[in-house]
Amino acid sequence: MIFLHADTPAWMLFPIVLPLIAGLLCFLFSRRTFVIALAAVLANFLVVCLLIYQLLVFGSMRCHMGGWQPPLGISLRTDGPALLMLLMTAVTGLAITLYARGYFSYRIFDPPRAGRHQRQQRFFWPLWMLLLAGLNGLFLSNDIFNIYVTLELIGISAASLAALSGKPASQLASFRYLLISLLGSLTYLLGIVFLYRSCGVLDLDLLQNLSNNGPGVRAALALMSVGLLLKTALFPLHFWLPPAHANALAPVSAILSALVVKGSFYLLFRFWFEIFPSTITTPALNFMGTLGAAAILWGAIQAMRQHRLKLMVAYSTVSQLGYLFIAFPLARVDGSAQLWSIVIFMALAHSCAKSAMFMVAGTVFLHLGHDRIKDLSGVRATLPITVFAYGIAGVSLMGLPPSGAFIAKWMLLSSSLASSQWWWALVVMSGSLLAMIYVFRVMSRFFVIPEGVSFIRPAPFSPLLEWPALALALISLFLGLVAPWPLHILSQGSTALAQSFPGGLP
Amino acid sequence: MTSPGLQSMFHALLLSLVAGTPLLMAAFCCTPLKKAVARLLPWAAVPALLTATTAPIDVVVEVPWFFMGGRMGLDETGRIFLCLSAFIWFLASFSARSLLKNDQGQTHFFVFFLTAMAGNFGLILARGMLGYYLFFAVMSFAAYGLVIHKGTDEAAKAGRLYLTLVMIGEVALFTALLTLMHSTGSLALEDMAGVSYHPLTLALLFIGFGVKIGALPVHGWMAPAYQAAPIPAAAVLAGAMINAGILGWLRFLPLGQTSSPQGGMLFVAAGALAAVYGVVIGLKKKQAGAVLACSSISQMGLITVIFGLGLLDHEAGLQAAPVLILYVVHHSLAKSSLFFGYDLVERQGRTLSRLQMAALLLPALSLAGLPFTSGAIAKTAFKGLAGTLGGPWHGLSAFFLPITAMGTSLLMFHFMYVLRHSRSVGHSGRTESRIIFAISFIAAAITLWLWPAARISASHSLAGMKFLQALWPVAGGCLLFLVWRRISSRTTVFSDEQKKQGGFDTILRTVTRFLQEKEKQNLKQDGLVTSLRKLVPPLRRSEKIMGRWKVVGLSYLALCLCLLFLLL
Amino acid sequence: MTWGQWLLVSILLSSFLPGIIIFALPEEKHHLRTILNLCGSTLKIALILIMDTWIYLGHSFEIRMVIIPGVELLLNGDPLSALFATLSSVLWLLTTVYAVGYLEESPNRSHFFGYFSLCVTVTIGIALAGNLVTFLLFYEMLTLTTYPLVIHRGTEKSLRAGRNYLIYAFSGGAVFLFAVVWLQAVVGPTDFSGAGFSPSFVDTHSTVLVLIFILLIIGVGVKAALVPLHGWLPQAMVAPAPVSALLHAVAVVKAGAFGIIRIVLDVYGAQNLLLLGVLPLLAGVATITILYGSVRALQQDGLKRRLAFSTISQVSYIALGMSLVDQPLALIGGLVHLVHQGLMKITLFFCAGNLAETLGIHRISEMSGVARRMPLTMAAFSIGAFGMIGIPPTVGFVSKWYLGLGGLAAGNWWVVLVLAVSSLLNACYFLPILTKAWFGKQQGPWPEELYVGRFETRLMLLVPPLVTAFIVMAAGVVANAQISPLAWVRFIVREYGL
Amino acid sequence: MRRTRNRHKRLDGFQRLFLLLVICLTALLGAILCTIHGPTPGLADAVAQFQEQSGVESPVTAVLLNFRGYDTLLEVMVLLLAVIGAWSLTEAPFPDQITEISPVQMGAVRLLAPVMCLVAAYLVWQGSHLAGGAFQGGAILGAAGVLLLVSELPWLRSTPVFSLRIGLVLGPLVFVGTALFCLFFTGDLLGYPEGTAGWLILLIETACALSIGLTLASLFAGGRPEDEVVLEHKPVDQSFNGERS
Amino acid sequence: MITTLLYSLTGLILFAMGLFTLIVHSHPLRKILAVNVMSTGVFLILVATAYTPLGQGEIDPVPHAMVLTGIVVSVSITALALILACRVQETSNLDLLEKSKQSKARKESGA
Repeated sequence: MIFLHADTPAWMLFPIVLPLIAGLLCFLFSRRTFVIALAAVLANFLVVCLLIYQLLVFGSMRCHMGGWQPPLGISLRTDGPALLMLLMTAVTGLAITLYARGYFSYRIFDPPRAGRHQRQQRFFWPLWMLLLAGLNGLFLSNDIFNIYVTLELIGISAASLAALSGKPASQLASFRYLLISLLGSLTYLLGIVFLYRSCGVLDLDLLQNLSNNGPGVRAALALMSVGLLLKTALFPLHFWLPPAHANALAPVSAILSALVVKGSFYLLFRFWFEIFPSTITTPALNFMGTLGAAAILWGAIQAMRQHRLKLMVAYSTVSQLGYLFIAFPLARVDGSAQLWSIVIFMALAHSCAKSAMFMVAGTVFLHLGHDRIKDLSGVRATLPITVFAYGIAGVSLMGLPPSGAFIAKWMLLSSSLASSQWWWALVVMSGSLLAMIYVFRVMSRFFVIPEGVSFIRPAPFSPLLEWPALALALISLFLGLVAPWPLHILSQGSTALAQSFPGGLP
Repeated sequence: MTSPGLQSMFHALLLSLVAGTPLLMAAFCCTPLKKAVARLLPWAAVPALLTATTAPIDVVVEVPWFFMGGRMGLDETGRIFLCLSAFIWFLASFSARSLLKNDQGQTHFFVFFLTAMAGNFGLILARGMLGYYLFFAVMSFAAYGLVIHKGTDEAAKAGRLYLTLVMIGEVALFTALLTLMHSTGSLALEDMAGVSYHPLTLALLFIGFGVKIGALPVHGWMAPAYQAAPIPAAAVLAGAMINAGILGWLRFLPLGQTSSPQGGMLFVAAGALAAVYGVVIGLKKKQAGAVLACSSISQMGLITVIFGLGLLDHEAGLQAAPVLILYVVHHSLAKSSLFFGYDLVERQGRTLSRLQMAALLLPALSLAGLPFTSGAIAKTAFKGLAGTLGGPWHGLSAFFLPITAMGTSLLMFHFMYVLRHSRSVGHSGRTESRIIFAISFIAAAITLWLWPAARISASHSLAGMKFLQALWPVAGGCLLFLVWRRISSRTTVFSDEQKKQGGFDTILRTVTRFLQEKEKQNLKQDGLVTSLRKLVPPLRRSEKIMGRWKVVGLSYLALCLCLLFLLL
Repeated sequence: MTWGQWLLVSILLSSFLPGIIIFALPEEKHHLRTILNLCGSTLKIALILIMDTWIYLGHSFEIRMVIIPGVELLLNGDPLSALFATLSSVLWLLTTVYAVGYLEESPNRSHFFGYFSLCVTVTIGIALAGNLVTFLLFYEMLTLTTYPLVIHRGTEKSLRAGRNYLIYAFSGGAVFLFAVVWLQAVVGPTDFSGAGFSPSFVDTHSTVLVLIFILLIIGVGVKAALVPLHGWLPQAMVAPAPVSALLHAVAVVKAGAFGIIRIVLDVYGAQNLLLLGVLPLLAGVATITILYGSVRALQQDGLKRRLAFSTISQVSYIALGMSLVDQPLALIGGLVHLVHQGLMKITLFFCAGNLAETLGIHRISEMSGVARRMPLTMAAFSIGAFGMIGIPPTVGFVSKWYLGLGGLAAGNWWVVLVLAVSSLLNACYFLPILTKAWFGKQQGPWPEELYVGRFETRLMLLVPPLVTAFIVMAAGVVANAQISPLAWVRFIVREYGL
Repeated sequence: MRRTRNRHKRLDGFQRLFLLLVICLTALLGAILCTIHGPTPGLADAVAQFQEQSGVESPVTAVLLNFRGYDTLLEVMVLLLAVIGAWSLTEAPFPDQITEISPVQMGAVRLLAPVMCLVAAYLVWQGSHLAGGAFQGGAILGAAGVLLLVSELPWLRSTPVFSLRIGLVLGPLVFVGTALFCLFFTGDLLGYPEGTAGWLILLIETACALSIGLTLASLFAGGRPEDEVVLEHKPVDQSFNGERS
Repeated sequence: MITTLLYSLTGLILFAMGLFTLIVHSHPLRKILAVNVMSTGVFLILVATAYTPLGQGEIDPVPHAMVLTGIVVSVSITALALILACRVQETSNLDLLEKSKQSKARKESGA
């Protein structure tokens, strides 16, 4: 009989298994689903904390499924980046779960549409739990084909969630999303085929050690990258994201924008800089950087001209994802350690801020019955906490200090200037400015005092609708101040990373 | 051991009271105590009078914390100036109190009056550059309140002009002080000795203090302001404050200790021009105050000439200084006396009696240097100065002085004429006015005769030839006046002087208005935003196109191919 | 943490905590809010005075927090920061009193005062910032906390103004960030050490350093409203008067100017700047701004707009002083103007606010004879205006005097010329207001007489401008005393070893 | 019709370009594929080496349920997800009236359905040593279910929703349960204790086959059962039902 | 070896065909079918990979397992996509999908 000790690698199974079981139970029982989900999310959070502790004490760990060592079996592993992503998922997920509770219970008491809302809630919880399991599985997985399965798990649940609102527009968007995600998966799978043909193994550690850089691996990397880019919605392939995210229910939008796109990006980054670093070429890096730059500008410009709050936020996601890619061309100078901190920080900050923002959008939508930007006046008086959360999340999106995004941008800028690639820095700066414009375009509307109304009492809203957003926004804001902790976590467990911080962090 | 300390403290207190008393009283005007202040108004000048007569000379009190290092003290020149100013302020206070007894804006006026007084006294006591500048500014700006007091359009216009020029003067002075400070490295006025002045500094000093005395390019404010101000205010403007300019020159360009031939020439030229110009424009004025102002311009021109002579070299400086002071005392007393006479006319509401007329004529012609008057003494001293300089300057005394004297007498006759024909409504306080006039008359008549420093010149002026020399310009002026009156009774001379007066002012307003018009146009345009708005539809279209499947497919394929090529 | 670090933290918290609590307070509890505000600001002044004393005695305060290598938060109490912090905290107290009076009966006060407190916290943060990164942090936060104040009225016009303010401020912030990162990439950490980086960099990286300097100045120049980056300031006038006061005198513009000071004195250092030869550039910009602002001010009829352009002009005196950094006298002039301009401008804005709030007067053309109705307000206004013109014994003269002397000492005649011309222009746009108000005749009824009572206006509106006006006068009169802004600035300059 | 068809055959410019690119891509990938030769070891040897310990004889099943059982676990989840997604989207189309079913069809169903169940069971059983297993068996079961659905046999519909859900969840639940059970005993997820591998795999396969069959049939039904969502608050209007219109 | 290649290339071509259809044709059903064709292509290559001539004629079971998993996934997604497509078609006219004449014509011909 095995008992779990602090140093047992099997702990890392729980972030996958717990939501999985919770999802099954949520589907099986139609009552008390929230309690099940909340328990799972809380437990997940605790386990992730434990895993981080484990990482800090015992270093990176492998957990072999069924006791079969690679190459035969599948293994999971914990390292700094993966655990940070897990943490991000756990924290954001917790907030989203609470928010979703508030959201649905508010909507259910809305008599004319109670039925629809009940259905939404009924299926939201199992889908969300399975999605969570998929995400955790993705971050932990160390097997390239297993990743494909988790990607599919995520893709299907995400598409189903996106269609949950039942509006024709959302279903259309979801259909597109499903197809695109399928196309992406297939491209990825084709890449796996090439890879398997060239290397004959599926385990990432083994692949990394092989450091094969033959044409097969290169082609595989290209194909997998394109597949993941599709799922990440990088600039020319971003078209599916705004409608899907904007038309979904608010908690769903938060999940999609904050977590789902990060999963595929995380893989992409890991493949490029950890698994196949010997295959990447400078032109390819620059190409990715260029796409990222285009995404930043294009997304921001589109966000600026949107008339609906949620669309604006969705386009902002398109723009923010670009930052993650701008880090690519800087790899030449800084090595991957700096790069990891940049993208992880950006991802963390963005996921907190963006989910907060979607929650705000949802709350405003519930409050007003619409989210047309030009008619948002007076919200400040009725939903002060929500508006405050919006402002703080906006600050984080703009990358102002002391938000985590600021730290990331700082590192981006200093890397690009240190390597005299100042043009990336320019793009980053202009992206921030454009972000400022679209964030404050809405903000200023919140501040308008509607004609003839001198003072509106705050609506009796559920605290669950307002506080999770604020909490996330605050986390994203103060992430910059506690930056040493994530960086410390990040530096653990990965050999490449450990080398880049020779003296350790202060 | 403590006695010197105590003494100096007492001294400092006394000196502070000179400017402090009026200042405190001005402050009290803003409180419910204003009635009491109004009653006690004349006593504001009493500490100054007392100090001027009793305080020891050449003790400098340092007040380091005050305004970048304050120093004050009384020297010989300062004593004379303080005495003179305090006396005139004292008289004017009485006059003002009675004049404004029932005036609505009494308190207003008194605040400015007292502040200007404080400034005037303070600058005399100041022994530091900045202190002088400070009190000078206080006085100048407070005087604006006096000029504008009546609230008429003329007063407003005069005030604007005055303010503009004062401001120019202030700035010029500020700049000059900066350069002085830069070159001497000291703020003490004593350290001005032996400084070699940059011509620009000289010019700036000329302008800066010249504004106060109506030196030629910056004289424009005087006539309208003297006319517009209530007469007691005009009296102090003409009698006391005007001297601040002269004192400024004396302080910053101490005669006998500095010399600057070019500067001297500048001063002489400008002064000479002003002496003539004042007469010429004065003849066109039809208001008594304005005529007196022009006379001031002219007289101050003469003083400027004296100062210029003193600047030529050290020797001349030493000789010129007493003459200058003599002339200043003479002019102040005479001019204030004239103003008080004018005041009397205004208050009586009818023409003067013969006696009064004659009494008024005395200070008037004293300005022209009529024998037995203080003017004669001053002019004699002036001639004496010119004489000692020798060379070309001798011609000055022989030719130029009589001419100006003739002009001045002409102007003074004109003044009497205007005064006789002016319409006056009559005010309260005739008795006070008479007494004040009488006192000022006596002061103007006898001061110089009693003054020890003027004794030599006084005796010289009584010498036979001098006597005649002094008499003929007055007589000539009288004749000229008669002829001129004849002619001008047919042709109206008082034509369109109003327009010219406001010339500078008009330019300023036109410029301002033009700028404001432009601003309005600016405000209407909001170009950037509208042009950015135009970009929105194409953006929307392109985003729609981006979303089409075929574009997606193309980008997907392109991405695949690119990455493949780039990675291979 | 040592007591000194606690002191620094509590200085920040003394306004931050009230701000947060105020946000949470219900709208109706205005008494509690006022008490909180006043207690906070008084406490803050007390703490800062304690800090000043210790700094004067040679103690130094420092909190350092490393976030990532290159990004360190550093709070540092040195004489210069004490100057700015003292100014801000004193003016904050007055502005708070004023704002309480000004916003009586208006909606959304808890919001207003919440942001108000945050804004001051951030300003003090700027004062205490010990390196460029920390400065940047607070600099950006300043934009954020002032924005809600600028658009507090919630009208379309104020929104437009707010938008422009943001665009300007954040663009500046972005440029600044860019420059800071670049500078760190070139010379390493940028603590405000007092001497700047090592001169050896000047030999190797002179072009880059010049470029960075320009970028840095652009970055802070936006807030300091250097021409042509001044566009936001006049528009921001739609904000309530206490906000304008805050923008112009206490926080925003000052933060920009303070940034210029820091960059010149601490980041680059006089010696390096002389070697790089960029000071004439700064001087040129400052000169243009001074003159341009004055001319534009002349064009305005709106009282607050005129004051705004006047600010543009006046703040550049500081930049002018910094451009002559090798001359101690000019340095004194520039530094002391930081305080003096704040005092004068806040007086003027208080008075303008009083006019608007009491009589509905917004334009200069409506001001005829207003001094008879509101003599005390106009007296304060006059003192402020005289200060702006530079008439002794107000503080404005002191600044100009030192600037002029510094200019001459550097052999730059044009500095004196600029000062002279600007004084004249200042007079041109201030004196007419004064004459109109004092000596003009009231033409018809006031636009909107809102307050009739025992005093000329509400007491809380009346007292702050009187106090500041008194300080404007008194600080000039006792300029040479042991305790005066000038004395402190001399102390600073001594500390910098000039 | 012919004309339109002709028009469809002609490719427009975009399509031609697209075709060109696709061909390029294919050619490139093909070329690369051709170059990948040399020893591609694969995992065949490794599988063969551990075949003994896997508890089954069929290598594919060994990989599926033992070596890479985790993949399969997730895959089962994917299937379940598809059902949840489908149910969340819409209600199963429910014909207004039951149409008459021809007796032939009825007879065929009566005959085929049990046979299919039997075949499914056989396939699951056979999975341990030959090609076959839960998915194949499940597919047959699913086909049987489809047959029943097409025949409008009422039993599938009249099954209580809860038991239907139990049926759907059974496979994944058993799978996860077994995995946790193994974790508890061996410290590895799906690390079957010595000697029990074969039986446990069979258990999983059986449960999964059932669930997969049910899942496929449910997917075919195209939506959730009518009474899946129990209203806690009765709707005021009929917008819930009207959703499909 | 040749066999493997042949299968692989065929799979690749299937993939390409599916891709072409997915992009060029706008009807949802066609798109779903196209994706299925694509996945078939990928599976074909994968299966071909399982044949390892060097491994003493043994068949690598891992690709088989992968294909099996892939198929299941593909089935799930296809099912979901079909249901979704039906929903879309029900709730909104197909016009929403893409406003090209082609799709209309196709619809007519389909009807």
